[in-house]
Amino acid sequence: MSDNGGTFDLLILGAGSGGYAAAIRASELGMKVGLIEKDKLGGTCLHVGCIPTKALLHSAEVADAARDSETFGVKAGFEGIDMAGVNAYKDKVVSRMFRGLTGLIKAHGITVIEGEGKLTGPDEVTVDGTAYKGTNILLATGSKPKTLGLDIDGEKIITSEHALKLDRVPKSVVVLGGGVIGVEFASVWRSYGAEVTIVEALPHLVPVEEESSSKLLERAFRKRGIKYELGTPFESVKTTDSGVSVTLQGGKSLEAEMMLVAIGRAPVSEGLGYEEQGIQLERGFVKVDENLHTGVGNIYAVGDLIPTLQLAHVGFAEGIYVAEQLAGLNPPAIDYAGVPRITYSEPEVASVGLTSKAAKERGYEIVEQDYNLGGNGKSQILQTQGSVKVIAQKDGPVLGVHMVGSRVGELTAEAQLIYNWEALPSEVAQLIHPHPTQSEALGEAHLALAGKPLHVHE
Amino acid sequence: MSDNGGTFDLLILGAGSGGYAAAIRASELGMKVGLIEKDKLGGTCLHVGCIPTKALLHSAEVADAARDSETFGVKAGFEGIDMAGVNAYKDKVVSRMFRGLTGLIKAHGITVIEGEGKLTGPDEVTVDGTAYKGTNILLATGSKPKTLGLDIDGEKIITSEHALKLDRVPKSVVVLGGGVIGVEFASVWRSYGAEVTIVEALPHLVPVEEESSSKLLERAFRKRGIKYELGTPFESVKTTDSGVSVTLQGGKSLEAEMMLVAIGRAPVSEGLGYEEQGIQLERGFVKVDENLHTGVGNIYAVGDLIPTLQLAHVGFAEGIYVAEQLAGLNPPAIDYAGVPRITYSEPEVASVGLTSKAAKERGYEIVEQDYNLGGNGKSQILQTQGSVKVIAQKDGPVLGVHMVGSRVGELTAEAQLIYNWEALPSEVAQLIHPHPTQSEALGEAHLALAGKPLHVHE
Amino acid sequence: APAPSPRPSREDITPPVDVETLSGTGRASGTDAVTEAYVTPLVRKLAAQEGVDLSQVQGTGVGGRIRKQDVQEAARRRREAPAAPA
Ligand SMILES: Cc1cc2nc3c(=O)[nH]c(=O)nc-3n(C[C@H](O)[C@H](O)[C@H](O)COP(=O)(O)OP(=O)(O)OC[C@H]3O[C@@H](n4cnc5c(N)ncnc54)[C@H](O)[C@@H]3O)c2cc1C
Ligand SMILES: Cc1cc2nc3c(=O)[nH]c(=O)nc-3n(C[C@H](O)[C@H](O)[C@H](O)COP(=O)(O)OP(=O)(O)OC[C@H]3O[C@@H](n4cnc5c(N)ncnc54)[C@H](O)[C@@H]3O)c2cc1C
Repeated sequence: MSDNGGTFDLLILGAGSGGYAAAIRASELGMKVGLIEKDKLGGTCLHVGCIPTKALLHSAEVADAARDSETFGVKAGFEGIDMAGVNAYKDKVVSRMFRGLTGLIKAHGITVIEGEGKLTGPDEVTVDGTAYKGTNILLATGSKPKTLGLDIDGEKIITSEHALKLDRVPKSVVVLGGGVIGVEFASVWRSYGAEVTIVEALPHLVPVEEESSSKLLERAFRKRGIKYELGTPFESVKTTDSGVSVTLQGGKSLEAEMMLVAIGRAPVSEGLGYEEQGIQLERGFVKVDENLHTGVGNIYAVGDLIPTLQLAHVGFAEGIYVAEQLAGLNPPAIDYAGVPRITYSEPEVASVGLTSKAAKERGYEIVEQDYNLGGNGKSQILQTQGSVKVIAQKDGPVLGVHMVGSRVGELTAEAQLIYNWEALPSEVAQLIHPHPTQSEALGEAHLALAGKPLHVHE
Repeated sequence: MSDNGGTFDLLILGAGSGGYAAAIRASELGMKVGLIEKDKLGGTCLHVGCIPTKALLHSAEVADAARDSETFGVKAGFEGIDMAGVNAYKDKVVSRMFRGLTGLIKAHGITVIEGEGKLTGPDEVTVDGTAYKGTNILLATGSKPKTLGLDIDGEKIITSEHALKLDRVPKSVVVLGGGVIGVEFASVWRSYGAEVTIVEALPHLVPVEEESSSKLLERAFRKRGIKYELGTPFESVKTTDSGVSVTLQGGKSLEAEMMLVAIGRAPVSEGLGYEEQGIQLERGFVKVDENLHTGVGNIYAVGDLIPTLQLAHVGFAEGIYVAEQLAGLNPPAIDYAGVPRITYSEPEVASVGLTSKAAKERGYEIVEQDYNLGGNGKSQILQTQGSVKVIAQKDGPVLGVHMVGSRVGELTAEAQLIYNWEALPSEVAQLIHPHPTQSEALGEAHLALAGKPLHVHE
Repeated sequence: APAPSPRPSREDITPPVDVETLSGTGRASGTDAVTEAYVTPLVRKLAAQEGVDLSQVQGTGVGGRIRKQDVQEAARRRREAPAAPA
């Protein structure tokens, strides 16, 4: 018999973005919350995801600024990267955020249960022999890198987790996968001085984005000297004395010091008792209904574990949704198309809403305005290229916003309101954006769609 | 008798932000437009205002990045500023934007009349002896630096126009005036390595901003080694062999290589025939009614010439308003409180809507949430400090947003929608912001105001 | 678990005031009548939900702008108005 760990209103397995957001919101709503975590509060995003990668990307931005300083009249020689310094900076940011989160969880009176949990009943999770009961249970065990059965040695063939701990800048890297994670690391390493080749089986980098965005990113990467092999699937890799030799379908081979495997992330759902309790999995993902309910007892699931967008803020939103749902607040369903997506490479790629392809598939008659950042003063000052494309329903609201350029990620905040509040181009056009900002490009696109272009070249 | 230059539906005097925006919109609406300019299309903002100053500020950002590169693990020595390089970069950006604007004006079929114009009748402007008739006339002659009768020699006692043309970084500068322009130049010069002291008669820097924003800027400037004398009016300045000696009321004196006079901008309304045609001036500003009509004939006025916010995007909005008004479109009045204001110093100060003081004066019962950027991951990555303060009516919409921190200016785009669309905190809180971005700080403040804080430390 | 209230879909919302013509070319074609009364998307949605005809609402915001309160007030008055005689 296992020990009795007590009963919680909400018992959460996994303290990543999804799990801890649910814990915080549930505790605010008066629930007694147990939060089980085998590693560190904060999960992937805080420790080996969003935060450390964005720290590397900022170091990369600083390196680029130093390298290009002459363009701006600044005398500063770029002399190289000090990986120990980069890692110290990155770790400092992570531990600061980690301390903050730990304090927050404590301040909310959430019971943190350390250890590896397993679902042992429809209302029970067992951790190290102690059984905890939950009136409601939330599964939030997240995801881990997919490896395609490759022999990840952590030295020459690595995943993002190893990439975040490198003590040197590789001379050359093959990045397997042209999605968000692959593209971000390619961007970092290139700024650090490495030779980088991305291998992507689909015909474009960041293939889920608007095609014009992918093309703009490809053009920018080409200028930066980042190579890519598109539409050519990977076949095999073998380690050599000096690194790796990668073979693509068709026979082409690439040599490099290491290969990063960034072909997606798989849910962590095996061996945790999920299926034993009757929970259905699909390709490893926990299946849920629109209320994020698994169909078993009072068991819910959120985050990377379920087949929705694998983003930290989706985890937050889903965690909050479940907590509010349990409290009877009847929260509105999450509109996943309205979630902002950002690839933090140089240049950034960002979007909200539908691509033109998806909009057409849904039967909309659409109008588009693609505003080139060449006409945007602030973007010229930053010397960045790209565009802001706005897609609207003919005589109707904005359906999608797609952007490429340095720092455009922050512009998704406005785009998120426009899309989710179903604004008409004319309603946005009425508000003249502050000058000179990059947000003006968004303003100009809406002005043009509203039939009153200001700084728009035909 | 003067020559006859023809008749226009709309004849515009001055081709700055206000004038050229009106010209573009009016031509779109089918009017025949004449645009009179004695200098260059684009006016103050493009040639000696917004654009060149923001180029300097970006050079300054690059210099700071190089100087602090070690913090981020980047080896790059900062060796100084090459003012010739800075100016080449700045001029390149300006001339690119200028070419673009010139092309735009041409593409719209607007007649550009080069020369100095004078209002010679209620429907007439004379330029170099040629009289042009306008069914409607728009005055948009803008503004120039106020000098308090000081002897501006362009060497030791200078205005922003001279500051933009310096061929060297001064060793030390006294900046007279702690408003937007003074603070921006102080920030640039400090980044370039100068000793800077700001003299401001009011008790705070950027005194029209929320007091907490002023205080955060002051703290940041103190850390950066920018000195300031607040609440101490300037008394006199005399030039010395080595520069200037500035005396403050109370007797304190400051020595520096030069003094920048940045105490505000006065309208350009003298000697242009305005008063002769019956147009009323007040402290030099052209008085207009809520339709921006001067009360004389069909004469309107926009931009820095009238006593509204002296901002380029206000000029754009007013120019568009007049054009639409003339076309009978009955455009909605401009809500000036809803215009974004950005000071592009390091750190930036940005706001939209009412200050807490103004909100209380208007009789609102308010609630506030001040979100410290210490809790914001992306701001930690940028290593910037500051906050995002949101003010809402109790149980009502957001009334004001006030921000301090690197790069927060771009966040006003979202804040502008929130304020102008009278969103409730709960309506914003429903949309989880992308992670990790600075916009999350805005999201967190709204979550907290909506009673559902996520990453908020009490 | 209680079923969440359905989120109104885009299809459910027919913009009641926007008769603007989008050309997609960046050029105005026809009247930009939306400028007759600036309505924010949040007000427009509320009016659609409450079944309020915005052309009948007197705005109290800046420049006569229609605010949420005005729509709520119009909805309240409509509810309280005596039923029209049959
Ligand atoms: C390199 C990289 C960069 C990324 N960048 C971004 C970005 O910039 N923006 C963004 O939005 N998203 C980003 N993501 C995605 C983001 O990290 C995830 O979407 C997010 O972390 C998912 O949260 P989660 O709570 O579902 O899972 P996780 O964060 O993976 O958390 C799951 C937690 O459960 C714990 N756990 C698992 N099994 C057990 C068990 N049996 N017992 C106890 N505890 C257990 C784990 O230790 C972990 O802490 C990135 C991901 C990666 C890998
Ligand atoms: C240093 C500085 C930085 C600034 N930064 C910003 C910023 O970042 N963001 C922002 O929004 N605003 C900024 N501003 C303010 C902005 O530049 C002004 O608000 C804007 O230029 C006003 O536009 P305007 O059309 O009213 O006047 P102006 O731009 O001044 O244009 C007036 C035009 O009229 C012409 N003119 C005058 N008299 C005659 C005549 N008799 N005949 C023919 N032509 C004539 C002038 O040559 C000029 O081209 C800044 C200003 C300065 C000085």
